[in-house]
Amino acid sequence: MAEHAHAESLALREQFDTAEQQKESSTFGMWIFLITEVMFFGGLFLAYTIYRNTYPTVFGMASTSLNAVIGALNTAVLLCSSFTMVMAVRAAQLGKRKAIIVFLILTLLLGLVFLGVKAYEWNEKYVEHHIPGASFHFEGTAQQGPAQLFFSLYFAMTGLHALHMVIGAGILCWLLYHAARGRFTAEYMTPVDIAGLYWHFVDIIWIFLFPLLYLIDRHMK
Amino acid sequence: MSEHVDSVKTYTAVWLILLVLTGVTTAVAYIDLGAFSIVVALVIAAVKMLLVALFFMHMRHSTSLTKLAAAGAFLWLFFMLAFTLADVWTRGLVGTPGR
Amino acid sequence: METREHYLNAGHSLKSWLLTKDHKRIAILYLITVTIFFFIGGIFASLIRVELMTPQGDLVSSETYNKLFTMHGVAMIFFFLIPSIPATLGNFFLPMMIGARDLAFPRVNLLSWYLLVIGGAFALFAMLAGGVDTGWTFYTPYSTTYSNTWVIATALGIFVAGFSSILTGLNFIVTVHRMRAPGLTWFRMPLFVWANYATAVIQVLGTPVVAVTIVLVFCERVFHIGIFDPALGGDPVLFQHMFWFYSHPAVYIMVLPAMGVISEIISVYSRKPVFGYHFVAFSSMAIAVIGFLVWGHHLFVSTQSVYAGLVFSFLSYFVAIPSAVKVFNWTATLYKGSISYATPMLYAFGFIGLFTIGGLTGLFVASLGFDVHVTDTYFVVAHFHYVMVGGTIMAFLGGLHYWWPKMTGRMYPENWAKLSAAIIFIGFNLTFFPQFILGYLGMPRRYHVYPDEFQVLHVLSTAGASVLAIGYLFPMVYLMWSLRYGEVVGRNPWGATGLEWKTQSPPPVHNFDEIPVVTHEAYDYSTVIKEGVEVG
Amino acid sequence: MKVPLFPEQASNFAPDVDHLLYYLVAVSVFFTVLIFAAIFYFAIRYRRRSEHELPEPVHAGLALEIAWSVIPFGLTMIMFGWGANIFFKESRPPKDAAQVYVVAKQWMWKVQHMEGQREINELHIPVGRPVKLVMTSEDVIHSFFVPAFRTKQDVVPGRYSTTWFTATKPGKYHLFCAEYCGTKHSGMGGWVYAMEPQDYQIWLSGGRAFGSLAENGEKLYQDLACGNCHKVDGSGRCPSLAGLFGRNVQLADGRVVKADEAYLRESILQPNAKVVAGYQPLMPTFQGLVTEEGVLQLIEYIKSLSPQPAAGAGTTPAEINVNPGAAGAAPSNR
Repeated sequence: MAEHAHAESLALREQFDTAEQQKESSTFGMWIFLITEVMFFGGLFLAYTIYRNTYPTVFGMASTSLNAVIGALNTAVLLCSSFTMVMAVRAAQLGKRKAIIVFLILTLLLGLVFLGVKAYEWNEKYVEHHIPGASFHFEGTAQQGPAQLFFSLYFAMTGLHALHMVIGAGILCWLLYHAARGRFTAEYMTPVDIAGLYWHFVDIIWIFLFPLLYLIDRHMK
Repeated sequence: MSEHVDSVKTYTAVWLILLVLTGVTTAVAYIDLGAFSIVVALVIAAVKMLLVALFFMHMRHSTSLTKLAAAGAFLWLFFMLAFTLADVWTRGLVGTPGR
Repeated sequence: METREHYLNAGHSLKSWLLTKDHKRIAILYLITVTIFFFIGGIFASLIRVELMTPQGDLVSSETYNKLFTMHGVAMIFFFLIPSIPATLGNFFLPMMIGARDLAFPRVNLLSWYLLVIGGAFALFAMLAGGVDTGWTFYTPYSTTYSNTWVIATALGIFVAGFSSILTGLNFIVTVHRMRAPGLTWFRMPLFVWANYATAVIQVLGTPVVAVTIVLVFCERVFHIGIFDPALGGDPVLFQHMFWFYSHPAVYIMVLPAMGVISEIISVYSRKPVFGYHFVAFSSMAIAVIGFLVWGHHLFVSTQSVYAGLVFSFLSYFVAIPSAVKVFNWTATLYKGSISYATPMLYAFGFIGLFTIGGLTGLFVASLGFDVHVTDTYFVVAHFHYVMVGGTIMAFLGGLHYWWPKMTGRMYPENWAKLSAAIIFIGFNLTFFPQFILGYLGMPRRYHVYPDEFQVLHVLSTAGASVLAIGYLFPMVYLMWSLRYGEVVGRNPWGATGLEWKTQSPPPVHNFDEIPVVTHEAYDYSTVIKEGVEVG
Repeated sequence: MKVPLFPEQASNFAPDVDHLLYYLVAVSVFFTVLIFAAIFYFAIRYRRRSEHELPEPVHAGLALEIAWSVIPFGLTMIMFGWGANIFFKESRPPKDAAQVYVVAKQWMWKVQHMEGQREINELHIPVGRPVKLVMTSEDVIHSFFVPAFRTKQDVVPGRYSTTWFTATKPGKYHLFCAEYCGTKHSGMGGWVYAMEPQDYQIWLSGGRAFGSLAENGEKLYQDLACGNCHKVDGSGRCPSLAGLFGRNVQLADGRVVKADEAYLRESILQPNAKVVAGYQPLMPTFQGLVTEEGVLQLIEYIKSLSPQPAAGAGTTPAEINVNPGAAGAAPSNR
C-alpha cells in the first residue's frame, strides 16, 4: 500500500492491523449509519401512517392531485442511477478506472435529472398553492387542515429525501475527483463501495415514498 | 466486496425487474382493490427494496452481522409504528373520548 | 520516566489538541466541554432552588423562572448527561479495554466532539440571547405556536448534538465488533465495554427519531406547516410519542454507562470477579432493548388510549428485572471479597443506594393508577434526579476518580475525595428526598409560585442543594491541584485487571507498546495480585 | 404554619391510591433496607485486611439469579395489576355522573355547569355524587389536577378528554394545572369546592340568570341560523338533529359512527370529515366562528333534542364494538 504517493491518506490507517479489518469496519460503519437513517425517515413514516389512518379520504384526494406518471418516471430514473452506481462499484472491484469514471458520471447525471424533475414538481405545487402555509388552498374539500397535513408530510419527506440526494451528489463528485486521480484500485475501493451503499439506500427510501405519496386512491380519479 | 464480483447480467436483470415493478405498482394503483391496494403497494415496494439490498448493496454476500443489523433496524421501525398505532387505534374504546 | 512520551506531552500546541485524532485527547476535550455544561446547568439549578425558597416567586419573574428550568434541563440532559460517561470515560477507556490503538474512526470521533461543541454553541447562544421557555420536552403546540422565545436555536443545538451522540454510538459499535485484541472474546470483555456497547445501540436506533421530530417542530415553527397542529387536525400526542420514543431510551443512554462504571469499581475494590458476569452483561443488552418498548408510560394522562397505557405499564415492569439483577449481583460481589474503602468504592456504594431508591420509585410511577396522581409533580422530579444525579453523576465521579491516575499519571488526594463523596451523598438526599413528599402532596412540576404549605419542604430541599453544590466544587479544585501536586503513580495502582492498566500511566499515544493478547476471563485477579508480592 | 406531610383524602379514588402507595412503600423499604444492610455488613465483614489478600471467586448459581429475578417481578406484577385496576375505574365514569364542561386556556379554567352556572378557576361540586368532566383546551396542553382527589387528566386542544370522581369530604381543595403551559403556568390554579348536597343546591340556584347550557346553545343555534338547513322534521338539506345524540350514524363512506360529543364537535368544526349517508357535503366550517364554549353549548342543545331525558344523564359509555370514529381504524375506506 505504501508505495503509492497518496496512499497514506487513503489506505491503511494506523488504528487497524490489516486492510481487511479496515474495509470491514468501514462497510459495517456505513451499514450502522444507514440504520440511523432508517430510524430518521422512520419518524416521518410514523407521522404519515398516523395521519393517513386518521384522514384516509383527504389523503386520497390530495395524493391524486400529484402527477403519478412523472412520479413513476422519476422512480425509474432513480432506479437507473442505482444500476449505474452498482456498475461503478463493479468497475472499481475490477480496478477499471475509466469505467468507474463513466458510471459515476452517469449516476451523477441521473441523480441531477431526478432532482430537476423534483424541482419542477415542487414549482407546480407552488403555482397550485399546495405549499403549506398562509396561502395554502386545496380545491375539492372543505378539510383544508388535513389536506395541508398531507402536503406538509409530502414536502418534509421529499425534501429530506432530496437533501440526501444532494449530499449523495456531493459524495459522487468527491469520488470522481479521486477516481480521476487513480486512487481506487481493485485492492482499495472501499469509498466507492460505501458511497454505493448510501446511494442505494436513498433509492430504497424513494421506493417507499413513491407509492405512499403518489398512488393513494388512484382508481377514484 | 472484491471477493464477490457479480456479473453484469445479474445487475441488468435486477435493474429491469425493478423497472417492471415500478410500472406494475403504478398500474395496479388505478385498479380498485379496496383495502388491498395499500397492501399490494407495500409488498411491491418491499420486494424492490429487497432486490436493491440483496443485489445492489451486496447484502447476499454480507456477513450475518450486517444482516442482523439491517433486520434490527426494521424491527425497531416496527416497534415504533406498532406501539403508536396501538394507541391511536384503541383510543376512545372505553367509552370516554381521550384516555 | 520524566522523558517518556505519552499522549499528554506528545504535542503542546493548541492545534495538536483541536485537530487531534487520539481518542484519549478527544476524551479530555469532551471532559472539559461537559464539565462546562455541568456548571452552566448547575448555575440554573441553583437559581431555581434559591427562587423556590419562598412561595411567592420574588427573586425572578415567571418568564425567567420558566427559562431557568428549561435551560437547566437542556444543558444537563443533552450537553452533560448524554455525553458524560460514554464520550469521556468511554472514549478514553473503551479502546484501551479491548486492546485497540484507537477507535475505528478517529476522525469521526473528532467530528462528533465538534458537533457537540457546535450544538452547545447554538444552545448557549439561545441562553444568552434571551433563553427558551418550553421545558426540555418541547411539547407541542406550546413549542411550535405559543412560545416566543429562542426555540429554534435551541432545537438546532439539540439536533446537532444528537448527531454527535449518533456518531459516538456508531464508532463504539464498530470498534467493539472489529477492533478487539486477539483472545478477547465477547465474554471476556469488561462489563464497562458491554454497557457502552448497549448504550451505543440505543444511541444509533433512538437518536435519529428525536432528530427528525426536531426537524418537524422546526419546520412547523418556521414555515407554519403544522404537522402537530391541532388547528389543522394534527395530533399533539403524536409529538409526545415521537419524542419519548427517543427520550425514554435516552434515560438508559445516561444510566447504562454508569452501571458499567459501577461494575468495574465494585469488582476492583472487592478483588473479585463481578458475581453473575453473564447476567450483568446480558442485563445491559436487555435494558437497551426493552427500554424501547416502554415510552408510553410518560403518556398515561395525555389522552393516550387506556389499552396502550396498560401495555406500556406492563412492559415497564420488565425493565425492572435487568435493573434488579444488576443491583443484586453487585451486592453479591461484595460477599467474601477483599473490600477497600477507596473513594471510587464509596461512590459505588452511593450509586447502589441511590439507584435502588430511584429504580424502586420508578416502579411507583409505572403503576397506572398511582402515576395519574404523581405524574408532572415533584415525585417524578425526585425520581429521575435519583436515577440521573444519584445514579449517573455518582458513577461519573466514581469513574473519574478510579481512572484519574491512569488518565493523568497522578493520584488525587484521598482524604479530600472521601470527604466530598460524603458531602455529595448527604447533600443529594437532603435535596431530593423531600421532593418525593412534595410530589405526593401534589406540588406540580415547573411551578414558579406555589401554595404556602409546601414551603418547609422546599426550604429543606434548597438547603440540601447548597450542600450538594459545595460537594461538587470540591473535586473540581482538588483534581486540578492533583494534576501538578498529586503523587505520581505506576501502571496499576489499584491492582485492577483491565487491559488499560497494563500500559503506562498516562498511556502512550497508541495506548500499547505491543498489542496485548488476552488469555483470561475478565476480572481474574490471580493474574495481578500475587499474595505476598508488591502491587503496582 | 401547617406543614402537611400527607395529602387530604377527599374523593372515592384517594383511599385506593393511598393503599397502593402503602404497598409500594412497603416493598421499596424492604428492598432498600435489604440492600443497604447487605452492603454495610459485607463492607465491614469483608474489609481488606492486607494489601495482598486475594479472595476466592464466588460463582453465580442459576437458581439464585432466577430467584432474585422472578420473585421481585412477581411483586411488581401486583403493582401493575393494582394500578391498572384503579386506572380502569378512573377511566370509566358511571352512567349517572353529573356532567360539567371545562375549557382551559392560558391561564385559566373556565367551567360551565349544565344548569348554566359558569365559573372561572373554581369548581363547585356536590359531595357523594359522581361528577364527570368533559374538557378541552383553546390553546396549548393543560392538565386538570386535584391532589386531594388523586386525579389528573391532560386537557388537549382539538379533542375532548374526560375524567371523573366522587368527592367524599366537604372542603376547599387545590386545583392545579399540571402540564406546563407557558409563562403563568404556576398561576393557573384555583379551588375545588366540595359541598354538601343542600349547600350545592343553594349555590346552584344563585346563577340561573345565565340560562342553562342547553338554552344558551339554542340561542347560539338560532344566531348561527343552523335551523335553516337542519330542519327538525328532516326536510332540510341537512339531517335533522332531533334524537341524534347517542345514536349510530351511517356515513356516506360506509362507516358507522356513534354520535357522541367528539363527533358533534368535529361535525361543527370540520363538517366534511364525516358526511352522513344520503347528504351532500354542503355545510361550511364553523372553525373560528364558534368558541370552544359555544361548541359545548351547541352540543348540549343537540343533546336536549334527544327523545330520552338527557338532563344530567351525560353520555352512555359507547359499547366496545362501536367504531370510535376519527381515531379508529377505518380500513374499509381505502
